[in-house]
Amino acid sequence: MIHMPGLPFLASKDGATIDFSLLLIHLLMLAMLLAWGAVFVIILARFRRSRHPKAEYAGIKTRLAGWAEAGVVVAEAAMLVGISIPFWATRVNAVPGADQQPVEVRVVAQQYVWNVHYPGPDGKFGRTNALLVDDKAGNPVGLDRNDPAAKDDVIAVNQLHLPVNRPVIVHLTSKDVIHSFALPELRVKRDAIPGMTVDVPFTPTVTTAQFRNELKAEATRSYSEKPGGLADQLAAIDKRDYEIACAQMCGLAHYRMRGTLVVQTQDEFQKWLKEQSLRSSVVEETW
Amino acid sequence: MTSHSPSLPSKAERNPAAFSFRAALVSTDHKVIGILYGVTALTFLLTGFLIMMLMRWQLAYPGRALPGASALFGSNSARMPGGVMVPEFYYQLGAMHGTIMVFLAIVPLLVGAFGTYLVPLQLGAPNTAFPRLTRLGYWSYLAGGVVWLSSFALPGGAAQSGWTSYPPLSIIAGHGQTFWLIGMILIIVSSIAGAINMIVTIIQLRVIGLTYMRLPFFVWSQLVTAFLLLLAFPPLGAAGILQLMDRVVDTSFFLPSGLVVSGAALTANVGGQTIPRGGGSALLWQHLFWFLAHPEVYVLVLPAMGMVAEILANNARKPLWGYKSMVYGTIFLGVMSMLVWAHHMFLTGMGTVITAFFQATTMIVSIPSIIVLTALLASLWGGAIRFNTPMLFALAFLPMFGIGGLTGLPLGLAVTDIHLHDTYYVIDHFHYIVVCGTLSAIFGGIYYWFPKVTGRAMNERLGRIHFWSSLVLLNCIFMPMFIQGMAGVSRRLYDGGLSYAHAQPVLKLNVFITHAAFALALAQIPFIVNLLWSLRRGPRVEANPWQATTLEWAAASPPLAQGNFETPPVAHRGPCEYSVPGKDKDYTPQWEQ
Amino acid sequence: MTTPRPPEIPYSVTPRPDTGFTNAQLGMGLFLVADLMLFGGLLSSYVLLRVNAGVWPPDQHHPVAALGALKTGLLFLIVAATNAARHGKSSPPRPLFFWLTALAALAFLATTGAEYAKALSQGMAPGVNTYIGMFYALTAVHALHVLAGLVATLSIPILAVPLGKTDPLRLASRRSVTAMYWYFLTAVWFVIFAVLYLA
Amino acid sequence: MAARWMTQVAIGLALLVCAMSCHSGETLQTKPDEPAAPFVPGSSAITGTIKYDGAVPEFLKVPIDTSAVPDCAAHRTTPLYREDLVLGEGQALANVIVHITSGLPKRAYPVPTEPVELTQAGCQYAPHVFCIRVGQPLKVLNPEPMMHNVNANGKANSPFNMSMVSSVKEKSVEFDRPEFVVPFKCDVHPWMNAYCAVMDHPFFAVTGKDGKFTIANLDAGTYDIEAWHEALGVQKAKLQVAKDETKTIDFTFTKPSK
Repeated sequence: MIHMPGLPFLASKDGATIDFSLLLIHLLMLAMLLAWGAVFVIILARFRRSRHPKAEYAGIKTRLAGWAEAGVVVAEAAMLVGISIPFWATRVNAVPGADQQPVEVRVVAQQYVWNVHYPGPDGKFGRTNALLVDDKAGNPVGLDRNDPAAKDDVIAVNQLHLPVNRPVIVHLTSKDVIHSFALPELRVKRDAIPGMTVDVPFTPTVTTAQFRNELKAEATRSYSEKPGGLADQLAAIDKRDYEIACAQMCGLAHYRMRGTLVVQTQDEFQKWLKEQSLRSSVVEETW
Repeated sequence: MTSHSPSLPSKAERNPAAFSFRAALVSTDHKVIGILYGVTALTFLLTGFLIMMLMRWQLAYPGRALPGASALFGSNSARMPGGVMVPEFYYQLGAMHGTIMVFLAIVPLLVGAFGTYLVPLQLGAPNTAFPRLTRLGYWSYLAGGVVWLSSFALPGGAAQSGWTSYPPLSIIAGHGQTFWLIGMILIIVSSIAGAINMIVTIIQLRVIGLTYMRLPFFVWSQLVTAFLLLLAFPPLGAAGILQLMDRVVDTSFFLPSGLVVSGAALTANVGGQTIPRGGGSALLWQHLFWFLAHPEVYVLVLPAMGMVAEILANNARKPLWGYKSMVYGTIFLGVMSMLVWAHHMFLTGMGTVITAFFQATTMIVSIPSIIVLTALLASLWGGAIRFNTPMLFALAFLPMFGIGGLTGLPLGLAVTDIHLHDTYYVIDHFHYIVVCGTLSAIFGGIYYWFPKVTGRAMNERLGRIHFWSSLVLLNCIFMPMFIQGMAGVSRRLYDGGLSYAHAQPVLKLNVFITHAAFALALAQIPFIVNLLWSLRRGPRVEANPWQATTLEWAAASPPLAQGNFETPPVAHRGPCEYSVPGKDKDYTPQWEQ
Repeated sequence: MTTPRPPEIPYSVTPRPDTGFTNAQLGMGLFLVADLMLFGGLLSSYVLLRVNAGVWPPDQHHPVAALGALKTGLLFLIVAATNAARHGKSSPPRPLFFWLTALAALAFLATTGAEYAKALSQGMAPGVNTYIGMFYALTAVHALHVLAGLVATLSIPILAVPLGKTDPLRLASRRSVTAMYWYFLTAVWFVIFAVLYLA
Repeated sequence: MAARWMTQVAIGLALLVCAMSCHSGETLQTKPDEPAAPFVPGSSAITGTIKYDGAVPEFLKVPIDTSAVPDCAAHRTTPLYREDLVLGEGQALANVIVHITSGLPKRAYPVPTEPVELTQAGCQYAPHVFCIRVGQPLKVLNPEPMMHNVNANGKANSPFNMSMVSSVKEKSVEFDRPEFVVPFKCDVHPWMNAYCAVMDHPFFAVTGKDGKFTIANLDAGTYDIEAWHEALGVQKAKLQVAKDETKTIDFTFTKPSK
């Protein structure tokens, strides 16, 4: 399949439809622009005053313009009805059910970090309360540790870990202002709005390790063309992560509200979660 | 005051370039106020441009001192310490660039300057229907602009929550936001006054014989624009009042419960008691704002289409093709533009049905634009095209608006909007329409109607230099932004994406864009020189130098200070009867028997 | 510098035959459309906030419906007085009724002031909850409109009546336009009264 | 004609003036200025030691995970610990502000011109708790090439939130009014916080790791004294000091039960 040029690496299941739609609509746009542009240039050349000194009152008689317009309308309608509306319906309605064993995680945005809240082994999110929020004490989401469900919950800052090839539901909200949770490589973007929680479903398909390997292969491939510094490039790729970008202006450090997403195998993910769980129970002791 | 020979006693009265400043201050004449609008809005345009250049420096060279900035701002300034811009100043510039350009420059140029000046002339009217309302509109607009600019001097600086002023960010922001709201309310007053005046003038003051279907397309575009302003601005006014209350008297219309800002719960002191704020909705503002701001996009483009249509017909020397379809298309566009606002909000968690509705309306609203664009292109077919400066700008409008409009499609479809939302692609789409498109039309309009306003022609050679350099540079600035947007680079990043790994491959484009923007500034010098030089030294012209057909050309150049016309003209035919078969000259003005 | 006499604007006092309006009538009509959008924006905000809120009004504090009814009565009085001021097509309207209108408008504003003072003394500042906030927003915007109407009405007996001796048409036009404005404010008030006081 | 125009302008101006006055109303409250006698240092003093009584919480042993903001890790050589409880030898409690709340005569206490310094080295505010006088400059230092923002959320003093981009090494601010206390926070590094007490007299002290404090130069008199800790709350005492006397008073804080 031809890829839409200029897009970032693709690492999610649903992203393919977005990429395909982008390609399709840009091809349509290009065709329209080229056709229109060709007519435009021809007209300007043919009907310049030096060549065509006497204008015709009646003007164009052909129905071509009407057909062209109709064509555009049909193409737009096809994109709309054929792809966009059904796709959105899948996105919104097809939040994976329990049978698909989705990974559930809360993401609570704040100026200027992404707080990630895992339910822990019991699979239940502990109660949260805005009055218990304490950034410096490591409780940015206001988790109530007195709630039994909260005992094993894990809170991480700016670090989202997810297993590969399992459906994910991010329960997205914000503590203060409107942010936008964007994962460019996974083609995920959704506004984080205070006072609302929205479910963002997606499925990562490429682990961070694979992603880096792909980038390295690409760098090595293009190495012959760009002399020098392959080792540096490869070293830089070793630090390259999937990024969580903030796509909605949220204040003075909006530009650096950057988190990382690590996509791991199921085992690695469980191991990480366990480590974090042990750590959390010690650190979060509020006064 | 310039000295003038006794043989021209009426010069002061006839030549607006010579009018006294004092007279202009109290004038209720639509021409004087139109010129005031034009001069003021061009000044704001320049201000917005300078703001953009400051921002572009920061984007190209994040963290590097701007040469000369220490001298200008002081090395210890809160905004640019040591010449390096701080993020909050960048965000002030960002918010104010947007608002200044939209509300103080482009719309006032299109509606305030061209609309106020030309519409009564094109109707054969002596003035607007409510001359004092015209004046109120201008002074209220100016006051709003002054409030906005003065907010830069506040301790916390100007508004910095983006031109959209989304709460809760805008509610917890500094005093600049309050000034922004007050300025906005003044501008809303100005716009509504202007819109009422425009509609009444068009409906009531058409001269004998000037039926609706004989109105120049420019007048139609102004009429639809005025209705958009009239209907879309008041809801923003309501939103502005509510946000002002949120900021000043601690209501919580836009603040949901449970907000924790900077580690502390957001509270208000009400009657000596500290109570938590909340109970409102952050999205309420977005609905009210975009209910204005999407029609506002059409306000930014319809009058430009109107001007382009006039210039194209005149220089192709033939009637507009499909005039009626253009008129109906424009009206349809106006109605539909009220029903598309939530396509700016696809990512706020909207459901399937609402999303489908707004996607569908968005696709439908593109149809009239396509009709108008097709009609304008078809109008050229069979013409005898003159390539003078106004025509070049008007022609450039077509492909530029075309690109801007086309790139709206992937943003209007929810599926592709997911990736492109809030990236440089959006910025680019908007700027292709408003800068590459509308601003081209405005420049075309200035070159085209300058002889009518001043009685003198502008220099053609300088005009061509201005056109070609601007066209090339505008595309150098905006084409690379599509690449950045496609790569997923968010907008409103103070460091232009430096913090993000996924932005690295397209980061160097920032330098190129910035250089092109600085070059674009240089490319405006021929225009400014041309404008000032022609005002005094341009060759004098007759009443109808372009051999045009609409009624403004029936008046002297410049038109009579009082009442515009010696005797009110009568309209005998449609607005662009060029190259009528059987006539010996290739234009048949509306006012000729 | 002497300013030359400004040109006469057509259809300032006589209706344009094909549209049937004078400029002022059409202008006022358009203004009211814009105003309708303003109140529409405020009222739809009210609806949205109310739908989102669990309990509405959020507590027992409620504006006194009697004062609201009094304000409604005053608006009726204004409309009646404005109507009574009409005095045939060719003779000038009667100033007495303008004074009466102005007096009623003044009483309306005073009632609003008393309402606010009472609410504030009970600790009902705008920030208490969104319902109280909406109460202030809607009534204040409406009261500002009444204030503008008061100024416009007073300008007729103070500034325009002497003028009317020579130009009854112009004066009649002023009266009719002011009347349109008062009708509108009264109609909007019904809605505000219903949603705030009776809800 | 001109009169109508003037009316329009006047209304516009009135609106502007309203806007301006709304704005300045918060910042320009006039202080009652009675002429105060000049300050002559007295010879009495209050001194003491502050202790913490209770179990040492686990979190004091676990460093903060700074990996959320990678640029910090590069500038830290030592691990970073939470600072809401800092203990010295023998459970001595640091970061307690002890200050006189009433009983002081009205005097024109001279304001030191040398600035109080607050550094952000290693993504940590130092000092974590400090006092400053009204009108005394606060010099905020940014020794490493990093971006911080200093978000001081005062109530009596107008709040400010200023960025310190990496090229800006220091910034100076002053406070206009006494306030106890102004919280400082860096929004970029969520754990970075500090407390600043803005005082209108010089009779205050902040304990170090030894838990000791001394308030000197007092006249004889009866004073209300208060010890404040950010997490453990406030303790108060009233005491009488004679001329040339140095009175000792100790405070012991316990973990609040809740």
